[in-house]
Amino acid sequence: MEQLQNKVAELLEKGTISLMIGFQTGLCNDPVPCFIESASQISQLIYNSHCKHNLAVYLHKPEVKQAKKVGIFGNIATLRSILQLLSENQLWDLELTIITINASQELIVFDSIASVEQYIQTNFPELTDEEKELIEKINAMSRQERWTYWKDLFSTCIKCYACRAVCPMCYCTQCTVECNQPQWIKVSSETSGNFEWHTMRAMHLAGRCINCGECGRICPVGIPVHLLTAKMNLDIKKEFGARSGISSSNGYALNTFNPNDKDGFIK
Amino acid sequence: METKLLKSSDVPTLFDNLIKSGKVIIAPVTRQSGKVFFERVYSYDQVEKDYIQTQFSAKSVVFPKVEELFAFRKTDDGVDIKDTLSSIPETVVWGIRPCDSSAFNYISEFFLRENPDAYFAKRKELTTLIAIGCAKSDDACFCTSVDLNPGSTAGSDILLTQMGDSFYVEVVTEKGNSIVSESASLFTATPEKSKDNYLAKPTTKFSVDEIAKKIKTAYNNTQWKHESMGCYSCGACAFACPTCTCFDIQDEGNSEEGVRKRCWDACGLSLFTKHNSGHNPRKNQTERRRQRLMHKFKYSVENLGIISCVGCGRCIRVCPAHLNIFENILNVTKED
Amino acid sequence: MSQFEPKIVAFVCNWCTYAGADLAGTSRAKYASNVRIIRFPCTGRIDFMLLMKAFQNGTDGIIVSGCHPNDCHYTSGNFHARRRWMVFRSLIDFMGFDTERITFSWVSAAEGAKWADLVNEVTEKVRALGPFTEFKNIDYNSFNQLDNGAIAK
Amino acid sequence: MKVGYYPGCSLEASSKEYSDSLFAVAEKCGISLEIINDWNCCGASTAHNLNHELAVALPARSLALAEKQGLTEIVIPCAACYSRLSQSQYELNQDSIIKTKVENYLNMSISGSIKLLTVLDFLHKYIFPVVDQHIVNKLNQKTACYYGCLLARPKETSTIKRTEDPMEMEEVMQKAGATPIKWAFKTECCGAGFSVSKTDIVAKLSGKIIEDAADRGAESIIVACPMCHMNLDMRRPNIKKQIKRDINIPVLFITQALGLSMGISADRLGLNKHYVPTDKTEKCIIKKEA
Amino acid sequence: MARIGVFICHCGENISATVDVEKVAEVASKLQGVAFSTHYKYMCSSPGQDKIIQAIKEYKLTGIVVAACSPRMHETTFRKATAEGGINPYLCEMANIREHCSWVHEKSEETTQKAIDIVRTLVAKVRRNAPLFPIKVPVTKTALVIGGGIAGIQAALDIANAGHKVIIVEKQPSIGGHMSQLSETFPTLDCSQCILTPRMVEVSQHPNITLHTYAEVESVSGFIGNFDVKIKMKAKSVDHSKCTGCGECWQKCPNKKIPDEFNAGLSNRTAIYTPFPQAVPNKPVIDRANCTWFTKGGKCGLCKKTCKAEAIDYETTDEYLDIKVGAIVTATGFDLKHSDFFPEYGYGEYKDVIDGMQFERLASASGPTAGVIRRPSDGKIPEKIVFVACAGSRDKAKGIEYCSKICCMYTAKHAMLYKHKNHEGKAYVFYMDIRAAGKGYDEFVRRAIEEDDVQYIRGRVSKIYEKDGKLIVKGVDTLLNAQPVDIEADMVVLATAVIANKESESLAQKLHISYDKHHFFAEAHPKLKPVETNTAGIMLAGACQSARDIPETVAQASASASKTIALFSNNEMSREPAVALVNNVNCTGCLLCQEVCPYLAIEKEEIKDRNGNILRYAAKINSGLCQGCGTCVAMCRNKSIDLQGFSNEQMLGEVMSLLNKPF
Repeated sequence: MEQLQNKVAELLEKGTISLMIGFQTGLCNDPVPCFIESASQISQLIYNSHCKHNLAVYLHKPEVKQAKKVGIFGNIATLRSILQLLSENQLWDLELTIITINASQELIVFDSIASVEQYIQTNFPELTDEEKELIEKINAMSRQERWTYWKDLFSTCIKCYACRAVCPMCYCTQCTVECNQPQWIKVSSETSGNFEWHTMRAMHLAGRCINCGECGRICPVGIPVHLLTAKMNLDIKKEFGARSGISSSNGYALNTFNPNDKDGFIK
Repeated sequence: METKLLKSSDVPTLFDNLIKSGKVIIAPVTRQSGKVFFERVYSYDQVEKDYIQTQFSAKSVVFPKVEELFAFRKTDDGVDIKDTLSSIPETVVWGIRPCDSSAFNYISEFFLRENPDAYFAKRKELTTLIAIGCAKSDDACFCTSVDLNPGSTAGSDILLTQMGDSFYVEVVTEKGNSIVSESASLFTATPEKSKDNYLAKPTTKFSVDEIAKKIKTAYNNTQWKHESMGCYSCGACAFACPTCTCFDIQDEGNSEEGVRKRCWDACGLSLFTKHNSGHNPRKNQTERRRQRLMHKFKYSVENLGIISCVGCGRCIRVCPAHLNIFENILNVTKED
Repeated sequence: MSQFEPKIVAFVCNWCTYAGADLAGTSRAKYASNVRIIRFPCTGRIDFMLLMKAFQNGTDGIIVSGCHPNDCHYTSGNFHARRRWMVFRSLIDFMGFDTERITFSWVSAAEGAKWADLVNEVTEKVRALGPFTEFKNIDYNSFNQLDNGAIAK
Repeated sequence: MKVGYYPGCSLEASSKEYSDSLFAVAEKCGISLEIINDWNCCGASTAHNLNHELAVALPARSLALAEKQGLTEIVIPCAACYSRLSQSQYELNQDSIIKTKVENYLNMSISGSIKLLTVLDFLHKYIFPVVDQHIVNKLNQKTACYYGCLLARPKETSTIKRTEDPMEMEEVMQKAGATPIKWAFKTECCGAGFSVSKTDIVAKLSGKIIEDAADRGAESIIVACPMCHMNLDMRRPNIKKQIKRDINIPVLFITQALGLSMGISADRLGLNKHYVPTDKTEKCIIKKEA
Repeated sequence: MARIGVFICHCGENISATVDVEKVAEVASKLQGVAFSTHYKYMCSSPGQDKIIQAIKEYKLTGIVVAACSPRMHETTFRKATAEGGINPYLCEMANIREHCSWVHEKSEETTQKAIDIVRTLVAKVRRNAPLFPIKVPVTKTALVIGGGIAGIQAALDIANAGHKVIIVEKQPSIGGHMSQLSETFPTLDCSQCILTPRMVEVSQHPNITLHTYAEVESVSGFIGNFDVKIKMKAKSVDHSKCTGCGECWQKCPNKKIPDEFNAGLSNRTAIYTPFPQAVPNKPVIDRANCTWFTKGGKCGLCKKTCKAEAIDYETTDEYLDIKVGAIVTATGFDLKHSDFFPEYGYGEYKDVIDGMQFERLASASGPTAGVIRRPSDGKIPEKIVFVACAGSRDKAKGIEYCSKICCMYTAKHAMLYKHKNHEGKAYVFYMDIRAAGKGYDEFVRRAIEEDDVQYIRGRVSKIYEKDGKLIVKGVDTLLNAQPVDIEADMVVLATAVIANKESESLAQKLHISYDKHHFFAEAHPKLKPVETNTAGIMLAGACQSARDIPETVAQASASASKTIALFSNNEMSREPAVALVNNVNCTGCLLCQEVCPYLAIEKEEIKDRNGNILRYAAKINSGLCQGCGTCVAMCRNKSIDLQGFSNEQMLGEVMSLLNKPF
């Protein structure tokens, strides 16, 4: 902990960074995002294994962009997001300093993106067990059961788009749901429209999503939306052997192809 | 105000009577996600008994997330217009918390002053609120900071407070009275008793008068930026909030047939103020977050004479970034 | 009561399948009249959102068809499409759509007969499945309901 | 260190010296060879002309036994046996239908995971790493390394790198201190297919091989296959008739040559079992200068 | 408010026989946005087209739907009519109710209903059509020809003679290519140089042709009509403007042991050299890799001393030249597999096992042996030569499945030349089949066999080895019930496979053209576009596409020349406006679309504020390159790309109206 605080203090001191995005302790001791701009706040900065939020989403905020020289605490989710975003030509307007603490509690300040890629190679996370279980559970259902399962959930969706708001990969200046020429998806929240929204979201994130699970965590009505993209990623890994968020150069399985891709399902 | 006693064991019967009466009954229900929501119920065993606060407020009874204002279709001889008012049913909300009930006073004020909103008026008129006082509270609760408490009757038609194996019943309004009289046999007279020992005691986070004073000058406080940094601008707080009333009118269809809808919106969303030109007067979350808080504690007081926060703590519980409204308020009202 | 006639939308590319359907016509092949063709320059242009909209707005079945691999007029449109279809198909399957209602195929400009057979085959299949009501049933107008949750119960 | 061993008929009879020398060399390098119990004929030279399934099943049995016995690697000195066993295993792994058939015939299951080694593979893998400390002599002569047909073919199962011009034997002989010559016949056929039926053709083909070796100054021919050895060694009289020349270059098994350089006695290596006397070769052995 | 005219065609009986056209027209008239609807026997007839033209004027129509045959049949017809009517042709769409309806269904309610649906769908589309205008692309009327072999020479001369500027880039110090190395040519046996040299001279003197020898293409950008090319001019170390080509220098050069490429390594050249006597330009360059001055750091310098013209300059460096061209003809030719590719034939260690090109040099009057065929090892005149056809070609095991096409003919030629020079000599040819399809080709081969008594043996050679100064060729005669054949030859000529130029892959990548797995360049369509590539404006000539003989090469060169001339016949070319457009206000600049574009039409655009600071990046589509497939449109997550003529509005409109939903 101290080493982290000292390092950040040093970086602020040296002017390497003018803003540090990290974690602090919030209500009922949950780690919550915090934003350090001056030495006086450094004592708030904490780190523990519960710091799972994906901080990369903040890198799109105008307030953060203003700071320009930004330090960010890179848990795995955040690191993968950053790689994926770089591969999609984002973050060019930031001078990032990425800090993490590895499994053996050593503080790492990444000297290059290449070293982040290195780090991810060796720390590549699988889905959590409960995610795997849930996906398995749903796969095991009959088609009708699957339909009812999702229908009941989506019927409660209020289209607040919080799932979009917390997703670092949803950085579009104008989302397709806000596109009204043509109006692809109704603004009002109705189950069929909600189905469309979640299908579209999953399709747009398939192969780009880095499985941080934030969308599922924060859904105010508790829809496990993260399962959709997680499942897609599994399929994409299986079919095309591709993984998201591991490289800053080529990050997307669906804008390329292999002439020998399977097409058993095509008549 | 008339007070009575109701045996816990008689509550199911009361509930059955309500259902038999053909009214739509809305009560707390635990969904598969494990979260508690107000939903239409058809029997008492669907009802969740042990909850501090529902995920979303009951405002949707009078202000649905999507209100169909009218629908039309062109015909060979003119236009058919569907009247949507007439189909609004009589509704009873069971198990609403006092803070939520009092929120009804605010939204009624909002929708009914000057040119009353027909849809809201009709729904309000046909809705009865049976509140249950809070036996428990959590860190997020702060009703006592906004001059309310777990036993307030404001806004409720009936307030029930669990005392051991029976409920202390306060019949607040005529609407409430009619419900009681429909099942009069279940209610017995009650010895005057104080319900206070049975109610939760949420800590007071701030003095509302002090805040009311300080917030007048808080607009330019530099803390706003820091306080809103974490905000994802997802709007969940507004959708969960019992007093947030922002909406957005949507037309669906084309010149041949279509429908006009009123949908929930939130001042925290970037599109809320975005102009067609692309210009956005509230460009950053800093400004939008400030708007929401200033509205709750300053503007609504200026416009309607009421603070539009009832301390239910929902915004704190749903916030993915764990932003905390009373901390925010305290910080932005500190001297710079 | 007369048998159910499914409504089927076909999303086809201009260079292979559309031409294939033309060939079926010039060779006067006779096939079921349930399919309506929408013409795209290339299967690569076919946005999954359009398929979604078709489902939502009451089609009973969908055909998506274009050039065989390596035949794409634009060299690679169909390869990209193929990947997207794979993902889309497995997604809607995961969400409980009946993937039997959507048929993907390669029909070249020379395969008029294949087109006719495909249409008949799909029409029969979808007729057997019956009308696609799942989507229609979930929509309702919001009056006098607290929220969709109430309906879902 | 233990490696499995499939002898095949020749190494138990006509080419006993091949197996003797192999064991001698292995032993010197501290490697013991474990024979496959109840092994059977590989079916070479006839089975695959008569009945395909039989040709696969015969070697398959020995393979299955080896697996049962818990062997993970087996060395197969006879090139013909190696060819049959390796091709059989190859087919079993390729073709599930024939695999199930064969497994039913044998009522044994085959995983097809055993690693098969030619004598060259064996020498390279197990002897090379330790050989230097054991080499005491220099086999001071020009040798022609003769591979024959089966060691280098077919591509699918051969472990040889350059099918048309293999060098693996040469590498061994250099270790032994000899000077391998460049020559044209190292992968030509010796005619073994006709060993029984048309011996004249065999003599003619083998004759050409010996002739070329001789003309290019080879003082000995090194082989790694019992068939080759038999044809090049035993048939000299007939060969003499065919090529009208009397050539008496000895023919040694590679294990014998290597054994000599390791200072193993000629008897132990079975050099006395040859038709063409090997004394010339034995004479040219000199002590390796330290 | 749209005012659409709907025109239902009977197509004689073809449509009206099964579709109730009156009803279709009647229903159509009630559709949203339809201002006029009618039906007629033959819409494509001129009275039919006049109906459209009249209606546009009379009813002030803003869009046209013609319900008739397939748009692939008559779209252009009706768009022309629409234009004549005075509105933009792209406001007209066709509803295909013949091929897709009347012809494939019986007469029935449903058939008519289907026709109605199709019409309604297209009306919905046209309501969303926008006027489009053909895209004009300026054309730079200069052609770049890469490669100065016979293909390049032919293409250059044809284009230049049509009055356009041509720039030739040749890697070697002289043009001429492989053809200049050949002795005689089949099937006429006329001397290769005699027919080539005049063409080379013509090139060097042509006012429209600029020749850059000893130069290579460094990079290519831009698109059809507007390519920007960077050319690398390798340092010649000789100032050709001063050099008189007297040849003193290379006679003096002490470094005489460099294998001579022109003679396929059969002789040596000096470090300062002209590749061959008839070279164009006939002026030397210094091969720095082998020049003592450069290798030994400033030693020697003899050539500089001897040069009276003071043309020698060791200081010159590589120079780069930027040019703008409108079209590119790729004529980079081929390479030959060398004999060292064949272990069974001795890994190239037998001096007297040579390849076809080496034989050409031996047979050539200008060759190292002045045309006398002597074997490389000892200079003896061979009494027996074995020619091996298909050495590598058509051989899966060697990884070359294809036929090298020219070997059968040149092998026959070689055998013949040998026999003509040595009547007593014996020539054997091992072959698989004889492929002599070409004018006078088979006659030529027969002549070799019948008149010049060349022994043709059908079978392959298994091994070649040296014995007592002879090459023993072991083969088999499959026509003599597979008898093994051993031939003691003095020399063996392998007709080794024709392979792609070793730099072809890197060049293809510079040009953004595709190539096959053997690195030969790929044509746009194997039958209908054999000389174009997938990149508009880049043409192929000669053996860079696949093995070719001279007549074919020349024909193809002229073909690509005529394609170029056609392109240059206008100052600007106009292209179909069905291209993709980027809404760079919404574009997030993720540029994931770049990858999917088969035409590399998507570029990165900087969006700047008025002070020139970069605000963000966005995709930008080069309408010159875009072919309108729309793959990027479906790729784009937030719909920032749209395709003119098949826009999101239009397509969604079609779907919704097809399903009768308000939209």
